[in-house]
This record gives sequence, C-alpha cells and structure tokens, in this order.
Amino acid sequence: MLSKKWLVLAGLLVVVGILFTACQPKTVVETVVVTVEKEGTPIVITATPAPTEEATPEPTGETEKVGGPGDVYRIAVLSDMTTQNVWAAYDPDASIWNYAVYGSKWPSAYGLSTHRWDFVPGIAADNPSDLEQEGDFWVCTVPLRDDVKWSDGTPITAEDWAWTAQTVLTLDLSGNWEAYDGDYLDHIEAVDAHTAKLYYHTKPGLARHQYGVLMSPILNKAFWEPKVAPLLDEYAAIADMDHDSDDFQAKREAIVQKLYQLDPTGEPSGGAWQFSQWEKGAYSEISAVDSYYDKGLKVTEYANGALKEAWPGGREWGFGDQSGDVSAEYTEGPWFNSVVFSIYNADAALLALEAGEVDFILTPNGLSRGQVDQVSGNPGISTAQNPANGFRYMAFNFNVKPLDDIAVRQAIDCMIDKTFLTQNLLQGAAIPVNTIVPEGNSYWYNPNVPLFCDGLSAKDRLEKAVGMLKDAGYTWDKEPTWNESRGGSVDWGEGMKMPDGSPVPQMELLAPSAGYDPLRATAGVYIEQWINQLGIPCKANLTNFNNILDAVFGGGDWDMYILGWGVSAFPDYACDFFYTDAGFNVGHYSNPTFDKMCDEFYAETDMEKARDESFKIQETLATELPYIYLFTTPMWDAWDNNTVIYPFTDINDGIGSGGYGLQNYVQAVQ
Amino acid sequence: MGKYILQRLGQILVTLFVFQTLLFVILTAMPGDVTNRMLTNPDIPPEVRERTRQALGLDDPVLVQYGRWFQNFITGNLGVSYSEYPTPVIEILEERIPRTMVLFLAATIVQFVVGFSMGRALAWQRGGFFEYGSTIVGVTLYTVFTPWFALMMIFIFGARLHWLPLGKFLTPILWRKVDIPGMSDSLTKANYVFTRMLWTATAAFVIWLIMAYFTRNLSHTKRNRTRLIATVIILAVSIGGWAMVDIGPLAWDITKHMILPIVTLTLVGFAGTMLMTRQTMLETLREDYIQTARAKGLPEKLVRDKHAARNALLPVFTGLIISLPSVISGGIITETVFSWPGMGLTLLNATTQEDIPLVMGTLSFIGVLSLLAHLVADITYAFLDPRIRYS
Amino acid sequence: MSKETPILAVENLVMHYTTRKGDVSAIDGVTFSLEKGHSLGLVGESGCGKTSIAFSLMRLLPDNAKIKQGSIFIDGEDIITMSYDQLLKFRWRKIAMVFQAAMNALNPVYTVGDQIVEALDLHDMIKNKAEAEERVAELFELVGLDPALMHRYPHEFSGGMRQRAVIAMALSCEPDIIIADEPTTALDVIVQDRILREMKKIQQKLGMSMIYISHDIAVIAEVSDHIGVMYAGRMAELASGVDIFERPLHPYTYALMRAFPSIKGEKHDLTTLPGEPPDLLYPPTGCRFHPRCPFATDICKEKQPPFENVGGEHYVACWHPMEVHNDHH
Amino acid sequence: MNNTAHTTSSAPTSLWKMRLRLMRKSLKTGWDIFKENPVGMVGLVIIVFFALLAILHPILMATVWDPGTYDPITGYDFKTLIHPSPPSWLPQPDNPMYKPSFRHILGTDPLGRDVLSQLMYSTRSEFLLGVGAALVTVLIATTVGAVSAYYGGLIDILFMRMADVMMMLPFIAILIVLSSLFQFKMIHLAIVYGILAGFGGTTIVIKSQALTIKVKSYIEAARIAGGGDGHIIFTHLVPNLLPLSFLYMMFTVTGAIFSEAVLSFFGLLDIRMSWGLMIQTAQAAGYLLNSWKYWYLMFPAGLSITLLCAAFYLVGRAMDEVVNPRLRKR
Repeated sequence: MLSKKWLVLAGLLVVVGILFTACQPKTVVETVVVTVEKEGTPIVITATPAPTEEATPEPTGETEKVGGPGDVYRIAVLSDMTTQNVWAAYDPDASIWNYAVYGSKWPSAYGLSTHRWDFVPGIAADNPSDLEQEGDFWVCTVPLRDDVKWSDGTPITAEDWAWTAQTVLTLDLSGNWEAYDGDYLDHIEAVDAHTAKLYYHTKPGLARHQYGVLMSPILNKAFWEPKVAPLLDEYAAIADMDHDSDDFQAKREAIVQKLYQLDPTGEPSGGAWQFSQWEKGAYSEISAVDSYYDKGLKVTEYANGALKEAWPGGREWGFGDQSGDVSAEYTEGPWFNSVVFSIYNADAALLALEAGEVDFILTPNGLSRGQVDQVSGNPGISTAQNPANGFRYMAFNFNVKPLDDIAVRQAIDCMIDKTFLTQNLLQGAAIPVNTIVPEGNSYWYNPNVPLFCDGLSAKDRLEKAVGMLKDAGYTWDKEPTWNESRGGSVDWGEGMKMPDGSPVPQMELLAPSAGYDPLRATAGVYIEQWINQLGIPCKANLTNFNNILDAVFGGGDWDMYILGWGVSAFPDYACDFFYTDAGFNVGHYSNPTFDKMCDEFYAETDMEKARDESFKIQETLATELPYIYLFTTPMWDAWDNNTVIYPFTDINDGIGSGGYGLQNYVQAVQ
Repeated sequence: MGKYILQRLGQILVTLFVFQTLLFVILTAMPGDVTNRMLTNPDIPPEVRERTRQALGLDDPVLVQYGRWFQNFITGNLGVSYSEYPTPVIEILEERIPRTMVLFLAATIVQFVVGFSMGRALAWQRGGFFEYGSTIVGVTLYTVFTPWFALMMIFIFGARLHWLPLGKFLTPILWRKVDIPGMSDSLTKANYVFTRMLWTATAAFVIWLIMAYFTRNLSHTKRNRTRLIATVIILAVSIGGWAMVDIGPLAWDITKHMILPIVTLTLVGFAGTMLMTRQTMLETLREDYIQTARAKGLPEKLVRDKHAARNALLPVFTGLIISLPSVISGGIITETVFSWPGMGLTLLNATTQEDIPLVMGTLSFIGVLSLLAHLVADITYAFLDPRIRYS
Repeated sequence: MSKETPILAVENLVMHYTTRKGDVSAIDGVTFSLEKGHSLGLVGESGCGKTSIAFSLMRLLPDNAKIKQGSIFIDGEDIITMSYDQLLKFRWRKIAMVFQAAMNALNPVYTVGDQIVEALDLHDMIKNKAEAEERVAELFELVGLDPALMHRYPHEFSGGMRQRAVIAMALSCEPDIIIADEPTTALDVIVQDRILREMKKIQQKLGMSMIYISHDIAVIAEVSDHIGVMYAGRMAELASGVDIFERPLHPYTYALMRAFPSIKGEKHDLTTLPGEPPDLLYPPTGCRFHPRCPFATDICKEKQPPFENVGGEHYVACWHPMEVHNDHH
Repeated sequence: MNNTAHTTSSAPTSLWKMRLRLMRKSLKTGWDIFKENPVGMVGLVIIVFFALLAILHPILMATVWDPGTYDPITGYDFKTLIHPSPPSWLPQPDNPMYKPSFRHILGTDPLGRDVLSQLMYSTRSEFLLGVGAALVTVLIATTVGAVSAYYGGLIDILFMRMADVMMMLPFIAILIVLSSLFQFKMIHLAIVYGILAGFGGTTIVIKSQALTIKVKSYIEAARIAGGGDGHIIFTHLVPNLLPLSFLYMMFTVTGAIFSEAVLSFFGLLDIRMSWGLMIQTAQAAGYLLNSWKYWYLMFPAGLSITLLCAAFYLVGRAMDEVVNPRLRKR
C-alpha cells in the first residue's frame, strides 16, 4: 500500500513537473538560429540582430528534413483540397483550398495583378482590341504571346482557348465557368496559333468581357480533347431534347458528373507550378515549373497608379504614366522548388508555425485576434493586416411596412454607431464599412458616399433620427428621449405610429448565433437595442446560419437580417443585389433610376467610364439603404520571418485569402 | 451457438433497417438543403440552384427519395458527396475508415487495458487514498472538457516539450520524398501503409489467438510463461518485419503521430472502463466461487486475476465493444483537434456543409460498424461465457 | 472426547464483525474439538454463527471480521497466528470445504475438471496433465460422477451433479478435515439423502474428519458422531448424536428437535419457538437464549451460563438443564 | 396481505402517506450511507456551490451589478471609452480585454463582457438543461421500463428493440447532426438528449429492476385485490423504481451538460450564452492556445463544466452504493 502511494505521488510529481516545464513563460529569444544542412555544408541562417554563441533548443524533427532555403515553401492549410479535376474545381469544388494548391496552373489571357488588382495581361501579348461590330457579332481580337508554354514544352495557343470556350459553351457548365457566358459569347476563333478572336452575339459589358472571358482559364486541348470528346458526343445525342425537361437535366448532369470525375493525372501545367502529389487528408504538393514563362518578370508599380512589367528577355508592357514615385517593385518567381500544403486545424497550425514546422498559415478568414496576440511577442514571426474583401450588412424587407420608408432606414442607419460597434464593442475585431465596394478594391472604391450621423454622439444620433422620423410623419405615444441620468441613456419610444396612423408592427431581426459568428451576433443584439430605442418594436433572433438563409432566400417571412457577403473584384454585384426582381434582391428593393444606372454599367466597356458609373451606384445605395453596411473584418496573416520574405504584404483580402500565400513571389531568407 | 448467432443476426438486420429509416427521417426533416450554399455566392444565379435541385432529385416526393436511399444503401451506392462533388461518398469513406479504425482500435485497446487493470486494482483496495485518488482523477479526466484538454496535450507535449508531433497523422516533409513502387494510383500512400499496418495487426492477433488456443491446456504458470514468450516473439516478428521493409519509417512516422491522440483518448476514457470494472468486480467478489477459490488456497492475486477478473471481464468487455461506435463518434472531438482526417472529422465537416449524402454515409457506416460491434460482442461473449456457448 | 490427538481444537473463539452500526458479536467463546476420523455436526438457526465458525476455520472471513481471542488448532498448528503464505498451503490440503450453495460454488467460466485440477496443481498433488486427468476421474468415480463429464462446464450439470462435483473438489487434496456447510439445502429430499449417505461412506472410507453444518438437526443426526447446537454465536449444547436426541439438556435443543420431523419417523408436535433470534449488535445479557426461553429465571438474564461437561462428554450451557429434561419426559 | 390490498384500493391517500413516511425513513438511511462516502460528499458540495452561483446571479444583477455593464450577453463596460490612457487594470490598446480585477473579478471576454457574470448566468441554464434532460430521461425510462416489465410480450420486445437502436446511436454524432440541421436551443437539447438517454440503456436497467419487483408478493396481492394495470404500475411498480431512476438521473445530467459544451464548442447550438459558448468565443477569437495568459477566458468555464459534470457523476456513484447494497462495504 505504501509503495503504491509513493508510486502515485511520483506520478503526480512527474505530471506537475511536465506542466511546470511546459508552462514556463517563453524566454524572449532575441536571435533565432536555425541550422540547416545542405549538400554537406552547414548554412547558418540568422534573423536579426546577430548570432549568439548559444544554440537554441533543437526545433522539431520536421525542420531538419527540409532541404534548405528555397527548397520547400511550407503552408499550413485548414482543410484539404477536394479535387484535382479542373472542370470540377471551377464549378462545384470552387474553394480557396483548391485554388490555393493549383489556382495558378491554368493560364488566362488577362488577370488581376496580385498586389494592386490591376488589370494586366496573362498570356496575352498586349491589350485586347476594342470591341467592334462585325456582322451580327461584336468581336475583339486578342494577341497572345508566342513564348508561353505548357510544362510539357508545347506552346499555349489560341486553339487551347477556343477549345476550352467551346466545351464550356456546349455543355453549358455553371459555377465559375459561367465566365464563358453563353448569353453573350458565341465562340472564340483561333485566327492563328497566337491570335484569338472573340465573337459575342450580344454586346458584353466589362463584367462579361474584361472581367469575364478575358480572365477565364484556358485548358490544354491536347490533353483534354480525347478525354472530353466522348462526353461531347453523349451530349450531342441529347442536345435536341427540351432543355427544361427533368429528363434532359438529369442526363446532362450525368454527363457533367463524368466530366468532373475525369482523371487529370499528367495534365500539363500552364503556370508556375505543377501538381506533384496529394496525400488525401494530410498534405498536397506542387513543384515549380522550371520553364515558367513569367519567371523573372519584374513588376514596377508607380504611386500615380501606373505599372510596368519587364521580362528578362527584354519584353515590356505597362500602362499609365510610368514615372514618378515607385510604390512597389517585385520580381515573379517561383523561388521555391515546391510548395507543400499540410492540413492542420487553426490552433495546431499556429503551434506549427511557432515550432517552425510551417512557414505560413493560409486561412480564408485570416488569423483570429487571439492568435495574433499569441504570436505578437515572437520575434521569429511577422504579421500583417489587410481588410477583408467583403462586408457584413443588415438588410431590409421592402414588403414590410414601415421598412419600405427611406426615412425609417435612414433613421436606423443614423442610430447605428459603427465606430462604437467596431472599435469598442467588437474591440477592433472589425473595420467599419460605408459602401458596397470594400476599401481594398481601390480602383472601384468610392470614398465619398453620403453618411448619416457620422461622428455624432449617442444623444445627437437619437435626436437626429427622431427628427427624421417626425419629418416623415411618424408619431409616438411617448417619444423617445435622451435621459441624462444614469450617465446618459435613452427612454425608449412607445406606441410608435406610421404616418397613416396604424401602429408600427413588431419586427424581427435575424442574425447568426454567437456560436457561428460572435461579431454579427453582438452587432445584432446592439442594433436590436438601437431600433427599440426609436420605438420600433424589434426582437433580435440569433439563429442558425442556415435558418437565416432559408428564411431569406427560401422565400420565407422576414423583416430584417444580418449576413455578410464576400465579393468579387468587379463590382457588378451591386447591381445583382438590387436590380428590380433580381434573384438576389430578396428585399424587393425597386428603383427604376437605379435599374437604369445598372443597365448602363452592365453595358459599359470602358474601364474609366464604368468607374464613374459605379461611384454613382454606390452613392445611390448609400442613400437609399436597402442594405446598411456594417463592418468588415481584418485579415491577419502570420509567417515565419526566419524562412520566408514577401515582396509586399499589403494586398486586398490578405496574403492568404487574397494572395493564396503569394506562391509566385515569396522568397527564402538567404 | 450457431442458432444463437443466427438469431442475433436476424435481430441486427431488423435494427439496421430501423436505424436507416430513422436516419432518413431525421435528415429529410431538416430545413434547407445543399443548394443553400449557392445562395451565398452572388455569382450563381437562382436558375442554376433550381437546376441543381432538379438534377439531385431534391424536388422528388419524399417516398421516392426514401426508396432511392434504401436501394442505394443496399447496393452500396451511398451517392455523391455534395461538398466534394462529384466524389462518390463510398470513396471518401473508404479513404477515411482505415485511419479511424487504426487510431480508435488502438486507443480502445489501450484504454481498455488501462481501465480494466485500474478497476481490478480498485475493487481490491476499497477506501483509502488509492481508491478516492484514482476515482477523482479518473472522473475529472472523464468529464474534462475534451477539446481543450486535447489541445493542451498538443501544446505541452508537441509545442513545448517537442516530444511528439503537433497533430496530423504523418509528416509531409518525410512522406513527400517517398515513392511506393507498385502502389495503385487510386490509393494514397498513407492508406497503403495504413492498410498494411491493419493487416499486420490482424494477422498478429489471429496468430496470437491460435497460440492461445493451443496453450489453453497447459498448467497455469507454464501457460503464462509460454504465452508471454509467444507474445514477445509475435511482436518482435511483426515489428522487425516492418523495420526491414522500405515503408517501415513511414509506419513509424504514423505510429509517432498516433501516440498523442491515443494517450489523450486513454486519459479521458479510461475512467469509464475503470469504474465499470470496479463495480462488476465488487459484484463478482460476492460470488461463492470466489470463496471457493480462496478456500482452495489460491493466493489473492490469482483469485483476483483468474477468477474474479475473468468473470468481471464479461460485462466490461461487451460494454466496451458496444461503446465502440460512440468512441468513434466521440472521436469527432479528438479528430478535430488532432487534425486527424477520419470519420469523426468527416461527419462534422459534412454536417456543417450540409453534405447530406456524406452525413448519411458516415452515419450509416457508424451504424453498420455499431451493429457489427454488437455482433462481435455477442460472439465474443459466447466464447467468453460457456453458459451461452453450450446452449 | 479424549483429548490426546484432536485433529481440530477450537478454544474460546471470539469473533466480531465491524459494521457501521457497531460490532456484531458473531461468535462468542466457542470451544470444541474434533478427532481424526470423527464427524461433528453444527446446528442452529441461520445467523447463529455456524457458518462464521466454518469460515473462521478456513480463515476465510471477510475484511470486517475480527477474531478477538481464542485459538484454532488444526493438526497441532494454530491457524490464527499463521502467516498468509503458510495459510495458503494449509487450506484445502488440511481443511477443505463444501460450500453452502454448491450451485454457485463453481466458477461458471471454467470446466469442472479444470477447477479441480487447479486445486491439485496448486498443492503439487500432480505432476502432469495425464496424472491430473487420472486423478479427477478417480475423484469423479468416488463421488459417483461419470469421469467423462470433467470437461463440461458447471451450467451443464444438474444440482445434484454439481454438489457431487463440489464434494469431489473438496476431496481432491485429501484433506484431514472437510467442512460441509449446508451441503444439500438446495437439493430435493431424495438426492439429499443419497448424497449424505455417500459422503458419510467416503468419509469413513478415507478416514477423514468431517464437520457438517446445517439448520436441520435431523440431517445432521444422520451423519454426525457428535452434534453441537449453536445459538446466537455461542455453543448451547455439544454431545454425541444419541445423547442429543435422547437427552437434550438445553431448552433450545429441545425446541429445535420439535421444529423438525425426525428422520426416524417419530412424531413430535411441531411447535415453533416464539420470538426471533437476537440482534447480535446488541446481544442479550446473560444467557443469550433467555428472552425466548420458557424456563428463564433472573440468573439467566444476569449471568452467562458456563459451558460445562455434565457427564459422558455431554456439554451444555444452561442454568436450568434439568428442567428441560423433566419436561421432555 | 389481502388487508393491504384492500387499503390500497379504498384509501390511496393513507397508502401514500405511509409510503411518504417510509420514503422519508429510507431517505434518512440512504443519506446516512451516502454521508460516509467522501467522494459523494465532494460532489454534493460542488453541486450546492454551483446552485448558489446560479441563484446569486439574478440577485447580483438586480442589486450591485449594473445591467448595462454586467449583462452576460449584451453587457459592455463603457469605462474603456473615457480613459485616453487607461490604467493597468483597464483594457490596453494591445489587449482590449479586461484582466481580472476587482471590477471584473474574472475579467472580460473578447467581446468585453464580464466573465463571472456569464459564468453565473450560464450555471442556471446548465442546471436547467441537466435537470430537464434528466427528468425527461427518468420519465421515459421509468414508464417504459415499468410498462415493458409489467406487460412483457410484444410491448417489451418493441421497447427493447428500440433501446437497442438508441444504444447503437452514437450520441455526440447524432446530436451534432441534429443540432446543426435543426436550430437547437437549450430546451431542445434537453428534450432530445433526454429522449435518447431515456429510451436507451437506462430503460434496460430500469426494466430489469422492474422485473424483480414485479414478482414481489404485494404486486400479486394488489392484482388479486382487483387493482387495474395502470394502478399497479403507477402506485406499486414505479415508486419502487424511483431510487434507481434517480441514480440514472445523475448520469444523464453529466451527459447532457457535457454534450452542450461540445456542441457549443463546435458552434452548433442556437443559444445566447453557456459555458460551452464561452469557450467557443475564446477559441473563435484564438485565445484558447494562450490559456495560461488569458486563463480567465478558458478556465472558469472549462473548470465549471468539469466540476459540475464530475460532481453529478460522483453523486451518482455514491448513490449507486446506496441503491445497490452489493457495492457497499460490509
């Protein structure tokens, strides 16, 4: 018995000892020395300031096995990729986890620059020609570079593009393939190997042309044609059926499913990386394409918005006035031999970063504040913050009185103190948003939309809001008043009546539950209070995310809700959301003037003019307030500054979500 | 015994039918469907959502869907995952089942051995420091908030002490360089190794059983010695065999990654087995044959291990096997924290993504596994308890 | 009884059970001895301490039982002071036991043969498996069981067969003493009788000593040379079987005999004793039987009667033994 | 015995009075046995402690705690606003949460809400959840067990098959699926958990106990005296099953609270505040890893879950020794 007691005691001591050792506050290591063996020569990499004699404790075994700087760029991902098949990847499996791994595998004629989201050529040799009418068609000619090659050495040609477009149009693929929009695009013709001619049967706007077809992926015809041909034949057999019949849909879906299941093994890459291996549930790896045609491409960005691209061979391309201050300058890689994406959960990923197991954490929503806090004291880890490319908003149902009244919406907007909400309540976990285009999308962002009650105190807000309502004819049994006692609070309005004399009905505000998103839940609870202060009876219903979707988009009964959108680079979503009777216009906002502005915007083909129109649209929406934009979240990224450096870290939506870890630009610390 | 097993088999098939129906009812009654996800993407027009609904047959009458589900279940066609469209569910399950099985079989065995031994000792030490100490520690661990506990285990043993890896089930940096010749393309390397590890374990176990069968008639001390030697030899051969093949280091890598989850699962789970063993032991100790054994002059240790524990083993063992499916579903927590891509994690992800076919497939699998466990429990019980074996 | 070489001698044994409510005086100053080859029957109501004595003799008492004083000599050795290791060798080899509920005395998960072999193996009675089987077969035949049954499990045996198996097990190590604790309670009368006769026969054949324990004095009378009547943890009367039946001196013995039909067919009035056996947490003062005794006087309440030889190896603990006698005749 | 039966049918009140007296007596004996088990007492003390916390919360909110600051869900300490350079106990620019101080004894969570207030507020819902689930379980298990044992036959087979299915269901997995697909609030969780536990293993245990009671002579007597089935089940069978049912209540409470924590942790429950949600909030904001520095975000809630679950479990175990004499020390 005695011996057993000792045994237990000893066991306890061991446990306590382990805990003690583990919990000791981290000693701040000024210098981190990582010794890596490469070809027999030990290379000592030091971070600031200078190496000390003391060797730091051995990191985990995983770091040792890295071949050396520039060998492997190790990214922690939170979820596995789901498919290797490009057809599926651009439709049902479109996710950051897939794009991060091989998003750069398929070339496009043009694209957005990684850093500033400028419209730049991909495999195109120069700007596309202006759209011209040619017979029944609107045509545009795109010159392609003759030095671009697939990883198997064959050139990337206009044939590839034409074939890709034709296949998508024939099978009427959905998802991101919709960029080859059959409502506009008729076909693409390969005039010669390096000249493509686009034929539209309807005049396309920016969204369909520049931000559509011109940016769509181009697949390798030689590889895919034999595999896809039988499916096209199958489709041809059913093409004559009634396209709205269930039978046709089922058959078409079966064909599409086969397409999505085609084995892509051996598909040549048209980008900087080619697929190397995928260990399901554990990691995936891509390796650098040595012959990548853009390797060494030097990009110079000027403060005035101009841009210059210079290839090692002497080729150059650019726009704007390429003079004055250079705001950024970077050279495209890839600089690593391969990229390994290892799957961790969010917490383990951070531990892995701290332990030197990974160089970067790729998250769709950025790191959380606690995680940033955790690594902030770690000199070996750097962090960067960028606003997310999206916004959280509150929407109104125009079929519910009095929410159809602009005065009510503006009064509510007036009551919502976004600064208080984001800085105090959400304690900096959110950034206020005032217009539908996120600030990070600098080309399209309108910084001067009208604001109500911006910067006012709670008292002034209330008084101004009440004033707005009164002007619109609303009355109360007991008007909401500011009460100086108790440090200043509001005596809620009671018995509010609409201009026609009927009482304001009970409202419900749907918001995601705190478990799903504490930010929106908290915002919901506070907005509920603010609305109630005005005398509009409102109850916040914090509920399951899917229930909100069902109620709102499933044609259910709702008054107001809080959700969020992640948005695309081209701001035509503003019109998609609010065009009369548009599918996403669930609030039934209807404004002929707005529709007209959208019509113009949709049809615009000139970037400059489109920008002016977009600004007007943003102003209208900020005044009419079918949505009240609340806030967006900051995207935090963290990386191991002992192993990797980025040429720039300010990028819309963050390095991870916006730049997929900047695989083409990241460099090893030398 | 054959009749007994057949009878149980019949009952189990009925239970399976009820279970499947229940699943279908639950999952059909839920609000929303997969196409909800399309709602949040402004790039997808509502017509596309409608088209998808049609194509997936979500607008069909419930009974038609029910019939289809059943037909599919019987033919092993669990449909196509929505979240990994169009990967067949069965393929996803095939990929993840071995990982879950390896981890949880190992964890269950360790947990059982620890819990049973502790419980056995506890029953013998009523009152006093040892009993109250282990009960309190055991129950605390049993009720500790598992996600946090698991994370702290990683934090302490992985991040701070650097003894063990930080989750996952393999080291990418090591695996990426290894090519396994002759491996079929459809398989991942990990599953190739996993399957072989499972087979080795099964083979070793079967050989051990055969050995145990042939040594059953030896006298007690001799039998123990022989079995110990044989066990060591079997272990040595299997480990030695693995050490010699090329994929040995990979298996070792997986094993290293398994230690922490297993320790965690054992710590949070052993108390259940321990307390149950203690209870059944206390009940068994009141049996007359325990007095007989003592009267025969058996030392207490033998009375405990050979007579009391052997009988207490029956309910504890069946309890354990029956709890196996819940261990796997409880593994959702462990798998999530340890980034272990098994069934639990699959279920959680599928659920949050409303990937109904995958949810159904996973639950069906857990159901089938649970029923198999029941069957195994019944058969094992029959083997352990001669009263059933010979009636 | 001659005092020269008793195989078993129990002297002034006092044993208490510790419970939450206090000490239960289960055995209070019991003295008796048993000679080699003889048999002793212990009789009394349930809870009178007879089974406690049996367990004391094997030193199989539960943890909360404490032997306060007295000694138990088996073959000249005091088992109370014996070390645990010695005790293990002693059990079954010197003193074996046939348990009360033979139904449950066999472990259901081992074959009957194995359980007997286990004892044989433990006490080095056998060298190998063949010898073991031979020995078990021998034992089975001795108790009237088919040796082929040795590989069967207990649940495949009938009640009588199990009883025989348990007896065979008790016999296996050729002990000097066998305690049979209510060996036949659960069996039907015919089987009961047959088994008892056979046990007696075996005992005589092997020259062992035997202690029978039963609540049924008639059963005891059948097989025992001497009979000890116990009441509330004390020995009330101890005499040869004939003496007990012919000349019961203790009122309790008398009442007990009236409570059971005689196996010899004599008819008695079946009178039952008034009252319940005492709660041994708070045992009555003086003679423990006095609350139920029709002849009790003041002295019975105050003083414990001595356990005295009243002649002819007839011991009794009663202040008024004669009155019983008179009443009987 | 006939007499008893007669009393039963003619004067049920006196029978109940008698039974109450008996119950009080057996409660006292039970309590005496229970008292001796230190482990059980530890559990009981913990439960009482939490019960006090739960009761104290509304009192504190009504008296010392200003609702605007201390409300567990919407509370926010506006002190932050008026300090241009906050003293050390106030949130700092780099660490916006309150550290534990006299003002906020357990600090504030990442959304600036008082942790102690959240903890106490949640205690009440945890109790309601646990006890609610336990009541449902006991109600179902006792009724089903008694009915199943009393009638036997087809009813018995049906219920026992059902128990098999229920036992087969992996609880957490099913709850995860259910709570994510239907919007579960505490009450739903309590009911669903109660049903799952009630129709499952508990029923089987209760039924076997009921079987042993069913053959007791007073049941027979009641039947001979002409007591109806329902009457016998609810006046004779069920009361005798209650001690065992009560024991299983304890284990249900543990299971229900634990499930809540896990489901909340995965963000699947539709509730405003709970212990699990407190941890989830800390985790979602990324503070779980930094449990040592921000101990007040994790430990109060985490420890409460462990303590209360363990407490009910330990009380259950101690009660087991009361209800099941075979486990008792002799």
